[in-house]
Amino acid sequence: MPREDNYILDMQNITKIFPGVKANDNVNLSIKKGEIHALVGENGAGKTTLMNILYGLYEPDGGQVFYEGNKINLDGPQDAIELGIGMVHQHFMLVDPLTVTENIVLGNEPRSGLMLDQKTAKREVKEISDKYGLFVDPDAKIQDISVGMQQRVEIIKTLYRGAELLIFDEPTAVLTPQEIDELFEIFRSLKEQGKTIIFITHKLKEVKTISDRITVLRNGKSIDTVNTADVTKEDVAELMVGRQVLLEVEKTEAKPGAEIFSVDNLNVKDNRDIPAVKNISLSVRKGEILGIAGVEGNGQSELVEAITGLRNVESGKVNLRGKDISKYNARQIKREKVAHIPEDRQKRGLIMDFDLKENIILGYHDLEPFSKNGIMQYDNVAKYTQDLIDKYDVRGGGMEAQAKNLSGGNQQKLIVAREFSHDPEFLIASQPTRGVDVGSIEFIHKQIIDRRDNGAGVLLVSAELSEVLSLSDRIAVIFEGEIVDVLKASETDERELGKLMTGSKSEAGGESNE
Amino acid sequence: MDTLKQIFSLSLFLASFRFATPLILAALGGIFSERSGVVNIALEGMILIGAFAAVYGSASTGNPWIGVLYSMIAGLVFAAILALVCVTFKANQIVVGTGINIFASGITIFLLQVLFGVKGTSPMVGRLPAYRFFGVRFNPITYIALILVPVVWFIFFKTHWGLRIRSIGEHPAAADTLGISVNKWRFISVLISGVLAGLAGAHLSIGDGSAFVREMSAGRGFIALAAMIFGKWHPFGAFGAAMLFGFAEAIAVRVDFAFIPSELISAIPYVLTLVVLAGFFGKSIPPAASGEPYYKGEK
Amino acid sequence: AVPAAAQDTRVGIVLSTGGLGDLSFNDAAYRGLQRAEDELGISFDYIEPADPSEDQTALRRFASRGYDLVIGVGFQMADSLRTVAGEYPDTKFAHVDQYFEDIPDNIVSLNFAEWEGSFLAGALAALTSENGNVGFVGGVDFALIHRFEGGFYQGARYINPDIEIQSRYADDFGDPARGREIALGMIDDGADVIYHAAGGTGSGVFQAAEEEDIYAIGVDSNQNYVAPGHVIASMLKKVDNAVFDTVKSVVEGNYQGGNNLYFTLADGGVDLTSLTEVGQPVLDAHDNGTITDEELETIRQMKENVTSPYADRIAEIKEMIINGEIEVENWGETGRPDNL
Amino acid sequence: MNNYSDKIKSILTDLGLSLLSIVVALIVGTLFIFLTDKSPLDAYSALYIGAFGNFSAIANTLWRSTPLILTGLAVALPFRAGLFNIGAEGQLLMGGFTAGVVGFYFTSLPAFIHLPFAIIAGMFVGGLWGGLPGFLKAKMDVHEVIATIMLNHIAIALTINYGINIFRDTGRPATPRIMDSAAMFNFKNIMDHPFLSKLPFAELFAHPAIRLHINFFLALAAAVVLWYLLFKTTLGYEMRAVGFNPDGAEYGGINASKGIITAMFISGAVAGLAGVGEVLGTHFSFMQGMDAGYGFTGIAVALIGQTHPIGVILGGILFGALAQGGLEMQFSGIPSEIVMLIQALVIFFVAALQVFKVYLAKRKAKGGVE
Ligand SMILES: Nc1ncnc2c1ncn2[C@@H]1O[C@H](COP(=O)(O)OP(=O)(O)OP(=O)(O)O)[C@@H](O)[C@H]1O
Ligand SMILES: Nc1ncnc2c1ncn2[C@@H]1O[C@H](COP(=O)(O)OP(=O)(O)OP(=O)(O)O)[C@@H](O)[C@H]1O
Ligand SMILES: [Mg+2]
Ligand SMILES: [Mg+2]
Repeated sequence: MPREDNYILDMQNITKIFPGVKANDNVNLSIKKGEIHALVGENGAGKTTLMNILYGLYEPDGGQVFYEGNKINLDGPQDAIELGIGMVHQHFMLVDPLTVTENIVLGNEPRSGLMLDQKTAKREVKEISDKYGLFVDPDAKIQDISVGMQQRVEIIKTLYRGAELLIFDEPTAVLTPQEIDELFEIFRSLKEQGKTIIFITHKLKEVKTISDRITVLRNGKSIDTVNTADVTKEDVAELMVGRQVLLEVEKTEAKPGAEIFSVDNLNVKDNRDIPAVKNISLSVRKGEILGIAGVEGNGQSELVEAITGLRNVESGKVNLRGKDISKYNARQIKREKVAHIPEDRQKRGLIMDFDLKENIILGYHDLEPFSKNGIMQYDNVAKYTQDLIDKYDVRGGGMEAQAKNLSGGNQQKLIVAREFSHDPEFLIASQPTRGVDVGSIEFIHKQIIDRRDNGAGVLLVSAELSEVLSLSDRIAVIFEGEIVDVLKASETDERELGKLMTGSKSEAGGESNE
Repeated sequence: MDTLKQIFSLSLFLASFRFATPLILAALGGIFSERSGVVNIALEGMILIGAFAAVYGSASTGNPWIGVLYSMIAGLVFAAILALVCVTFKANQIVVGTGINIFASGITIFLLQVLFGVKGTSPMVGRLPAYRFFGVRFNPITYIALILVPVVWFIFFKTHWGLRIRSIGEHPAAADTLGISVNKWRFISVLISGVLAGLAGAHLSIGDGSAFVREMSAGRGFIALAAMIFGKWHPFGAFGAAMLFGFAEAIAVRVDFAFIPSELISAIPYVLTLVVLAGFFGKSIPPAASGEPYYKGEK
Repeated sequence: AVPAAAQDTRVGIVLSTGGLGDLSFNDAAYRGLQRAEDELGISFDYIEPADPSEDQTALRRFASRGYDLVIGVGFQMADSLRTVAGEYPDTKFAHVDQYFEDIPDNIVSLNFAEWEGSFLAGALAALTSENGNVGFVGGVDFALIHRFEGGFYQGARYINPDIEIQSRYADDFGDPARGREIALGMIDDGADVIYHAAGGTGSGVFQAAEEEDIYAIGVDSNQNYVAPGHVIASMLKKVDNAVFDTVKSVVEGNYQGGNNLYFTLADGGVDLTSLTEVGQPVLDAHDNGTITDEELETIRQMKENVTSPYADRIAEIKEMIINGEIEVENWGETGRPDNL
Repeated sequence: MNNYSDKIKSILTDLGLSLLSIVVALIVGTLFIFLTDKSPLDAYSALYIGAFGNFSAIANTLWRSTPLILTGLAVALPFRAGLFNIGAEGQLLMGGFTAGVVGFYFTSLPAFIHLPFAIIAGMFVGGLWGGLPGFLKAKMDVHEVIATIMLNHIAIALTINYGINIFRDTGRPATPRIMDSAAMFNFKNIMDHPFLSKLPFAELFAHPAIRLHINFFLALAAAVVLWYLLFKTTLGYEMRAVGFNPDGAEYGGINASKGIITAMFISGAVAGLAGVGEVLGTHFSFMQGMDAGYGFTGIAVALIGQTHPIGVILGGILFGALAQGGLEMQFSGIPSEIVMLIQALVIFFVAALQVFKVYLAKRKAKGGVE
């Protein structure tokens, strides 16, 4: 039986079992009409699974779903769409080579005769985009637009199908601070129009900012549902993890030593051969964290790839302990005790089809004790892996499990475990906590600070301003491929950084620049 | 001098259309299949069974057009096997494709014996009429192939069917979340590819020829696959590549090269292809989900 | 002949990879055995190996089961046949189409002077050509086919020293589309009579001849009914007779092992189909419905108008070859001249 | 931690499913046999007797499986590195041709030099023929499927059409017979061998019908070496990493180009060894038709063997048995094409029954949680 009348959705005792895990275990979730409801929990707690069930992608193994008072049985997403449920997935469901318009109308295409009616399609896209303030370029291909715009495309997709209940699975994980603000504006405007929103995130600040109520999942079980106004961030974190969590980074004053790393007048081009890094000069000293703040797409990725040997340096020098390594390849740079947490863990950081033990030696696989005379020493690897997954608490099936079966947070911990366990003297961490739950963020931050305190130099690149601010000792702000300023972390704040990051001309939209 | 004169003759150019016809048709078929995410290395076998069915149809009814119909049905049936095993049951597409190729070789020879009592070459049967263009004869299938190129382009890039097929080949999960049935569209696309490959077979056996000869597809299914990749999975691209292969084959068949041993002339098209690919063309990127069976709701 | 023994005579034949239906030596050898079955009362079994690795096993299988005569067909079989013959010295063997050096006592090798028959084909082509331009389409560019090409070349030159001879290999015995294109190319370049020695590929040559209304010459068996009115003659290679004779020699007890036999124009082992009469295979094709009454009539007309005027001339040349007045070079041995 | 028994269970499931698919294929095959008015029972007992009926049959089944194991490996290895090698056919031809030429051209080398030389030369040229598309892929972005298809055709022209004509000494379309010093040891000659003849049961091999030669053992060795290479060496680790995720491999400091070229070179060499064995051990000359489509059947063998070297051995033996038994079926009057049809059916059903495996795994996993 559905509970009360003002509930648009009531999920009761939902259970879903995957090979080896009970992803949802008698979960209850009820959503009021017109509210913004946050769904939180650790990595792997079962949030996405629950939403996929609601959207008709998974069939639950037990439990009932009531929508607008009626019990529903979904045969597939089509049924959910017809009921007015829309979902913006954690990993965008967009077809890269197709245009924005094509992606939006796919499956519900307006037609004239045999032809797909592009004109009508574009008009309808424009109408929705105007109504909700969702700016998109209808003719651009997905592969050419920023993540922020991709997200807006996803939202328009759901609205185009007449969604009343919108599910957002970690929509902010890949957005810049500006884009997050814009997204929240969109949320508010959707709420004003009477839409209901379920919002999954790991950032408790966002939960506090935007949500009306919160449901917490832990280990596949629903722990509690609370009014946002009644709880603090710390309360929510404790509900999620089951213990107290430090949300603030604890660190002592840095004791910087000699310079370990620097770049001089570095120039790098992007994939389309357009200069992306322009005459950048930077230096990092032992025992300090240099943060790079900037809106994504301003050359950070190219900078990091260039200094880690994954991209050609056009001109300029990259110095490590005074030696020019700009011509080194990735392997040679690794050998110089440089560790690298890449921004895209699935594309770069892991071989998803490899198991944990094979992944945990990636990049060190040809070194003793993992390899002797070209022969892998899997016994040594196994012992090593067991140590590390215990030490770093990597959960998800043990060392024989494939990396792709790990939750995102555990994948990230796996990379951190690998990169931190070879006593790096210089560490490059790119978006180290993206999509990672509070417990793991706490852990990863602590590891980075530990490294610093052990005398390593750290270059931190993050789109998360609060992360840059709380971890870094000094902060370099990057804009359009150039460093606009370098500041002491203790002497600046989000406002100042935000200004610098967007150049003096702080235009709305926050699109990546050509 | 003679060599050059031969290469730049109109009749040689026109002859390349005949060589290219089966390649164009099969490559278009390949595009349908692969754009929807199903690798079709069974084109070779589908051409072969199409060629056989065309001869059987023509022989048993006396009407070569019925033969054409039979060829398309035969291609369709083989494609249905591929679709059933690979799309519905999610078996490895390359394994099954290889199986179909072997099966086609065996079954055509077997049926030659059962139906015609011979093992190598079927009796001569009624063939399609041919129409002259600049004095050179073309059978209707060549004209059909040429018309199909823009038609397929239109389907892929101007209709909602094309949009759906393309999206399924790139990102089936995305299509699925929009309520598009991935498997249904894959099934349809594979069936179309079978029909086109079957038609290519009819061109060989009752269009340009008038009998079935064992293994008469002679690797054309694989060359069509190459044309498809070379043409970057685009109908016009594949057409261009098929014409290049056709032209090179026509050269190999008709032009004398004093400086190349005659035994090696047949290799010219292949060397040419490699040189062109290595020298001038960038990467060919297949549809992202090509070759992957789609499991609903899994990582 | 001892009929009782003939009843017990068992012959095993291992065909070449092309198998039955090649319209060439496999079919012809099979025909020879059928005739032996009918006329001599022997029994026979055959095997079509899928690839050359199976040859030995197949031959050995017959030999070990006590077959009286084991026949191998095709050049690929030669080594295998020699090996197995070595293991079974008491079994009689025969081989079609390969000359054996130091031939063992229990093998006869049946070879054919294709160059002589092809000489006649070349002469006929030159005589009927109005453009002074003829063509040869070969299956694969190797010695056996060079014999055909060489005979044709010499025959055409014999009639008309200035004749243009186009020659091309398809590199495939089973690709009619290619055969047709090669022929069309030759026709574009002026050829009006084309001879083929290309197995299944040849059917494309006939196709082109029919489309462009020129003449073609068939090979191995009587192919004159294939494109009625356009195939003016066929060069016959009578493997059936040779096989039949060999079986007969076994039945009659006068098998002569250790010989490389050549069947020539002189003994009818190779020949050209009649230029005046319609042959039995054509009549058979008519009887079983392969060709219609009209098509048979077309063939008759063609014989009358096109080839019979040259019948005497060809007969004369044939006589000259048989009595040695014309010596035909065997390109299979001397090699194909480089400056063709 | 019952990893080990899990692994064994999964291998047994694989084997069981493969057997099941063979049985299903044979059952469906009876339909075709009925069409020829023969008895399927006779046909299949002939198939069995031909392949496994006695010692010689078994030995010859292994002999027939030799080139198939090797071409299967040549497809399997690059597959693990993300590459689809349709070029085993051409690599086999180039390797075989080279071995054939080396085998007859050098007339006075002692066997212990001549044979290894011919083998290595053949493998090397086969390797080049595989390495070339690897190079084109790594450096010029040429799709390896196109390149290997093209190189197959070029290899046919170079070896069968042209090469044989250069070296042919008789009318036979084959290169001259190799010297005895280049011939691979055939087990039927075992009693002539000073050491092997002392082995127990050696005399079983001394039958003229047995064609097994040492290349079978080289093929087994190749499988073991490749298994070791793929799963136990650093190079194998790197090749697999490139195959699964080239970007990730690059991040891990792995040179993807090197991985691609090495994998393709090795695979070419292995396919070359298939040709070498056919020339030096089976036919004793390079002849037209000796390739017998092994390169293409190798694709099926590789995939049926799950592109795992050990699986490839089993797949190769299965297809070898079908070929060897198929000939026996012909003796009992069944057309040879039936064998092809059964091969194709086996491929279908092995592929289709994989679905079962996925299903079984799921069911088991669910059971495990409750
Ligand atoms: N398709 C699947 N097959 C097998 N296991 C799965 C599948 N999807 C999810 N799981 C497992 O189910 C559990 C819950 O996963 P889910 O994706 O719902 O977590 P989540 O709360 O969304 O985590 P995150 O915050 O990392 O996104 C995890 O242990 C995960 O590994
Ligand atoms: N299909 C198979 N047939 C026979 N043995 C196998 C098979 N698969 C694996 N093995 C055996 O299992 C052992 C473990 O193999 P390994 O873990 O290196 O590869 P794998 O896990 O089977 O490969 P993958 O999972 O990458 O396909 C090997 O020693 C091998 O002998
Ligand atoms: Mg999730
Ligand atoms: Mg493994």
